[in-house]
Amino acid sequence: MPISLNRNKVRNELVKRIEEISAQDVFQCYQCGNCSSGCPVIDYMDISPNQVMRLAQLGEAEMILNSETIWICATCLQCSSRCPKGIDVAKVMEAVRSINLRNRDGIVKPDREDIEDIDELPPIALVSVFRKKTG
Amino acid sequence: MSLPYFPGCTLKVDAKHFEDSAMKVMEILDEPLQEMKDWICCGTVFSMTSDDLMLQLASIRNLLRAEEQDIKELIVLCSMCYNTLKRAEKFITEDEENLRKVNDVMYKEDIEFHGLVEVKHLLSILKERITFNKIEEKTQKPLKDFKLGAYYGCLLLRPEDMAIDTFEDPDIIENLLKSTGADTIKFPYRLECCGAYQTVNNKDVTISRTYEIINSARKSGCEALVTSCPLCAFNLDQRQKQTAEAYLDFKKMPIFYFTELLSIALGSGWDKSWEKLHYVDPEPILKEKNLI
Amino acid sequence: MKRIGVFVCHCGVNIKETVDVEKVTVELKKHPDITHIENYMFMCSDPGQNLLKNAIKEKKLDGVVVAACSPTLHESTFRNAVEEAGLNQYQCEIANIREQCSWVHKEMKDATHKAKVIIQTAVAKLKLNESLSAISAPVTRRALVVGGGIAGIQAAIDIADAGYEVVMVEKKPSLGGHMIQLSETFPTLDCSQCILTPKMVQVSKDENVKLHVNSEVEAVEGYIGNFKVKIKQKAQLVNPDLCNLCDDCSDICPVLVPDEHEEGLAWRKSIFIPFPQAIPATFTIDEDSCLGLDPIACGKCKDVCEAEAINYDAKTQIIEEEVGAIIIATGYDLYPEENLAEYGYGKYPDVITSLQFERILSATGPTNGEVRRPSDGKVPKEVAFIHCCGSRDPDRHLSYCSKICCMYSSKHAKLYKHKVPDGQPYNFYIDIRSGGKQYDEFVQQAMEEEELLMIRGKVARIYKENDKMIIHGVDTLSGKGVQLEADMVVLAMGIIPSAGTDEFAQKLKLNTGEDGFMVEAHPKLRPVESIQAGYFLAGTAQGPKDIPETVSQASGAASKALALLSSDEIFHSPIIATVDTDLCSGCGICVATCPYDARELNEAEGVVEVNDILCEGCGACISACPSNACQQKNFTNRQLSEMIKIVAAN
Amino acid sequence: MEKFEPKILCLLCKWCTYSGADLAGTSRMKYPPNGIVVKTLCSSRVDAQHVMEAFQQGIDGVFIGGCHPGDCHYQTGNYKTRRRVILLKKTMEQMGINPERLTLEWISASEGKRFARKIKEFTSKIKDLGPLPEYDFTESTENK
Ligand SMILES: Cc1cc2nc3c(=O)[nH]c(=O)nc-3n(C[C@H](O)[C@H](O)[C@H](O)COP(=O)(O)OP(=O)(O)OC[C@H]3O[C@@H](n4cnc5c(N)ncnc54)[C@H](O)[C@@H]3O)c2cc1C
Ligand SMILES: Cc1cc2nc3c(=O)[nH]c(=O)nc-3n(C[C@H](O)[C@H](O)[C@H](O)COP(=O)(O)OP(=O)(O)OC[C@H]3O[C@@H](n4cnc5c(N)ncnc54)[C@H](O)[C@@H]3O)c2cc1C
Ligand code: SF4
Ligand code: SF4
Ligand code: SF4
Ligand code: SF4
Ligand code: SF4
Ligand code: SF4
Ligand code: SF4
Ligand code: SF4
Repeated sequence: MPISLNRNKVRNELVKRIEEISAQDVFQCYQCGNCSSGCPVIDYMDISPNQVMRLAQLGEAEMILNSETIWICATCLQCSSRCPKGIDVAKVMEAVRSINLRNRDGIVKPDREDIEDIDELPPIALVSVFRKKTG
Repeated sequence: MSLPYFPGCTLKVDAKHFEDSAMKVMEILDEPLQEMKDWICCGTVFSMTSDDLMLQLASIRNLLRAEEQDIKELIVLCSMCYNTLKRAEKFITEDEENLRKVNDVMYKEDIEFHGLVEVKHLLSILKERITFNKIEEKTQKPLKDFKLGAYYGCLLLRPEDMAIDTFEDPDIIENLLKSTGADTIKFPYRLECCGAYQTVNNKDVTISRTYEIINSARKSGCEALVTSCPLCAFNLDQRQKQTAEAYLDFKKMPIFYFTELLSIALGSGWDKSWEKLHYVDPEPILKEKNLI
Repeated sequence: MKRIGVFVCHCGVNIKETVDVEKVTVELKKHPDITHIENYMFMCSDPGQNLLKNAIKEKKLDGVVVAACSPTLHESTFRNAVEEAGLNQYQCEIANIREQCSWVHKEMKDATHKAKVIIQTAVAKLKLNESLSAISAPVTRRALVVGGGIAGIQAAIDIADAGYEVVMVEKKPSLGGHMIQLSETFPTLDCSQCILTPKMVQVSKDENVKLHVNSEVEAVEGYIGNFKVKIKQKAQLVNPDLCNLCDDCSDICPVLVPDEHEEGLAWRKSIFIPFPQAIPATFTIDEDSCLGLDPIACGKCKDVCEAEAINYDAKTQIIEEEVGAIIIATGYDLYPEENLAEYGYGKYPDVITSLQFERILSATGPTNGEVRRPSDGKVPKEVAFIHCCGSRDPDRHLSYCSKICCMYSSKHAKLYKHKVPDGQPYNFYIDIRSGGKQYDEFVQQAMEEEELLMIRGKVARIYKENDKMIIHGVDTLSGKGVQLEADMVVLAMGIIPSAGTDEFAQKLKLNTGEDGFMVEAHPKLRPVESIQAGYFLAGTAQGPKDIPETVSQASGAASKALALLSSDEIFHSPIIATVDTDLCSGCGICVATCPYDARELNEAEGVVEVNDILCEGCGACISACPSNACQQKNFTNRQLSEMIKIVAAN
Repeated sequence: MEKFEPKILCLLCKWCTYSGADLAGTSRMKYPPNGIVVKTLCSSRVDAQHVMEAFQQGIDGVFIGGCHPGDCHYQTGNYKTRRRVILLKKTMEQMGINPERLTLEWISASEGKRFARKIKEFTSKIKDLGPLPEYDFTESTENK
């Protein structure tokens, strides 16, 4: 299906919300790809970090909200430190996650059974994953 | 005089050897560490949202406690704690407005916060205050012929404005290790993320990172890796078990905290109890190098 | 009392629609300072101008205000008309009632009132206007060209061909600039040396060109048409007239240093010739690396030189020249590779810069034109070319696009394939900038016929594993990370103004932009002139460009300079500063405010004098003068006060 | 009472702000008609004396327009203006004239929109401040 564009969609409320929470201007991105090429976990993402930026420019915030990518991002800040436009891409990822989380759509539930080795995991891993991924 | 330090939760549980060895080392260097009082979880990850102050409060509250204890310089061992607390420090010192907001939010607690605490990583203290020359002088058991790779990961270096060294090509850990007589190798993946908290519910991601990072180190000639973060240590060490299961050609490699090796070099030795906190047994290589 | 006429223009309906021109005419008729007033549909038309001319004659007017469009449009039209009617052009003022009145206001009442005020301020100024004529000065009919790259060479040849003398200053030991280092040049792939050396020879043979190499401009005094230039030339330790290029000296010289011409891929001696076709054709001693310049420290070269060309006692010289025009062609350098730590330049010998690759491709280069990588001399079977290295990165490096690197990187891929037919080139790019005649065809041909694979995305990290360079990148088009093992990596470094441009510009008081390049007088309409009168810009000194563009601009700069040199005199606006010597206390405050050094304290008289030619008429000195001694012609304090009074009164 | 229509003097540099004002015109942007433009070749020509004169004569606001820092046609004129305006504002304060009645704006030849906006803003600010209070200038102008 094509992405349909119209003037109400570009810079729509949800995109504005992402910009507000992240304090970043997604329209500064010129799609150089530097964020993606440095991303250590891009292989596990469904859309690449530069595509996250692009979809935001196209007003497709929903596609980002529903992506795997935002949950795969490890907040390593490689993208943010390399972006030639000074965009803090990791903040954009965080903003999208937090919109989901504020809607209570966490990807990890603290009581979920699939954290199989919960006993082995150090507190640092658990606390951080809960902060990033639980709603 | 003793240096106030913030341990963080993991150093009290899974990374006891990190704290232990750091205490020993600083004792020998005549600048003993003194755990600060009333610390709470650092927050582990600095919230990167710009609209909700509450998410920042855990780390800020630690700074506030420190200020109340008259601490000017707060020393941190764990990279993740360093990152979170340092960013909290920057958050309040860079913009007066932020400091004001923090005080507003915490008005009920009847306190006045000035944002005067400086957060420092132990590595910076070793470099700037102790100096590597002194470490070289004090080295009793040089880590001779030990080929080590320093693994920085992300949180000591990014964002750039709080990096403990030049962020694209740091060498603070290498220089520290060199001062104890070790050989260091700058291996390509030394600044690459280990996958961090993905280890909890995206284990595959971390396993593949571990595979890549350790392979890269091995190909470059490293015999062991050195880190300063318990989460990196977990991913690189404990996860080697699953890595070996997933990749048949994978060869294990011991992982150390920089303080463990310093402890050996400076003469306070290797504590047998540290061994079981490692997954890949570090003792064979230490024996091979005549260090224990 | 001046007899002043006012002409109010309708501009069709443009003015009339919002300004009641009739009312303005009627009401201002009573104005004591206005002798005559009328309005007309199009003042700038021929009938409109005739109206004005006739009124001047018939009503014996000695001043005219045209209330019409902005003076930028028709001031000169009306001033010419006034001159034709026998008045001095400075007795004509324009009241801008279109751009700054009728077009920006809605209410007719307001606009009409404002138009009246504007006209009255113009009248108030005109009342006190002096008749002036342009200031003239003689012209020294010679030009100075700074920089001996293709830009300087072309400009010098054009000027010399027109029959004027050229003084050329090049800081290196030979002409040629960067172009002489290049292999083959896009878009036609002709050999760079083959097309450049004839021009270099032409410069050296032309009697009209005086060439100073190893030289830099030390100071410039004077003004357009009349510059005095001091040139500092390094000691000529080898006499170019005696050196017969036998090469005995460099054979014996014990010092090895990286060869600049080969971009460090080869070594040269301390006594050397930069490259075989160097102009002037002579060996030179590089004093920085030479062991001593005296027989005790070394002296080997002097011993072997049978031509006795070497003289250790030669001294630095200051050469003085007088010229009328100056062409700046100081060129570019590459952005420092070390700034891109993530690409490992300097750490890995097989990560090289684009200029190094030019040398590797060049038949006269360190590998005699065979593509071999620096580390082990192997022929690389896979080469990655990384675009935008340092460019287009406002956060950490250069904000601008360096403009030439897309083209030369495509060229590199192409030439590489010509030399290594079974090799695979990969170009990592963000966007392809190939605007120009036959440029995009050139790039597309590289993709279609030379099997070049273009990968859209920036590279994050490069490191070495075994003997391969591992490249971590992304293909943004497929959204996938890409990883590549190459034998060699070529960094398409961005370009920056040549080293020392900053200090050079400061010395000459030339403007440079944020990016450090020389600033042109107008980006579209005066692209080869500097804002500073008498200075012209050529080539990459003004901004990134390739050879065709450099040559066009150099010829443009030369023809602008020629226009200046071919006149006996230059003229200059008479709206300049004056000093009332009776009032001037000699305090000297104004001297420091003048950006053009146009004011000088006459110590003997204790007053300040203005150099009419240097004064650009900014007026900064006037407002600085505490004694009211300083005035600006036709912008006197009194005139401004009168105008302010009008504004206040209405 | 009649609505207060302030008198505003606009001292504009020929190379930038004056051309910017022209551009606002060619683009047909609308702004209030209170400002009357007096053109100078450079904003550095603007004399403290003229500004004070303007207030003395009853002008309610003075708007100075120059090139952006670094863009001055005469290299550094606008820096001089900036310094002068800072001093002027201090003097005005001492004399009891609200320093907000004087403004210095950087507006380039391509910023017609900015010119229109700045003029609108300044005009409404002067409207808010109301007419310039009667003030005895004799004392301060004596020593001129
Ligand atoms: C890798 C690479 C490949 C290229 N390939 C092509 C191509 O294929 N086709 C093409 O059209 N263009 C190509 N170019 C662009 C081309 O090199 C330039 O357009 C051209 O060389 C610019 O000439 P210039 O005279 O302006 O500058 P330069 O060649 O830099 O010359 C400037 C001269 O001024 C001298 N100088 C500097 N400062 C002073 C001073 N203060 N006093 C005295 N002298 C001074 C310098 O020593 C130098 O000799 C390439 C560029 C690069 C980097
Ligand atoms: C939509 C558009 C927008 C543009 N915007 C910009 C911009 O923002 N900035 C910019 O820098 N450039 C812009 N340009 C480019 C700019 O228009 C051209 O660079 C410029 O006008 C070229 O001028 P010219 O004199 O070469 O050609 P032209 O403007 O085409 O002039 C050629 C003249 O020659 C006459 N002529 C033709 N044949 C003969 C003949 N045989 N005998 C006698 N007379 C003849 C024609 O009638 C014409 O008057 C734009 C171009 C377009 C199409
Ligand atoms: S690095 Fe920055 S500019 Fe480049 S694609 Fe990513 S977000 Fe966009
Ligand atoms: S912060 Fe997230 S998106 Fe950015 S490089 Fe790291 S993992 Fe990738
Ligand atoms: S003089 Fe100016 S205002 Fe009058 S008709 Fe001509 S263009 Fe229009
Ligand atoms: S030995 Fe003398 S003549 Fe021969 S190249 Fe050297 S300087 Fe020239
Ligand atoms: S004197 Fe200098 S240039 Fe001559 S041979 Fe010795 S080192 Fe070389
Ligand atoms: S010309 Fe091409 S390679 Fe060079 S900076 Fe511009 S886009 Fe990048
Ligand atoms: S008007 Fe300007 S250029 Fe002329 S003397 Fe005064 S300060 Fe110098
Ligand atoms: S500032 Fe005035 S009084 Fe002082 S030297 Fe200049 S012209 Fe003379």
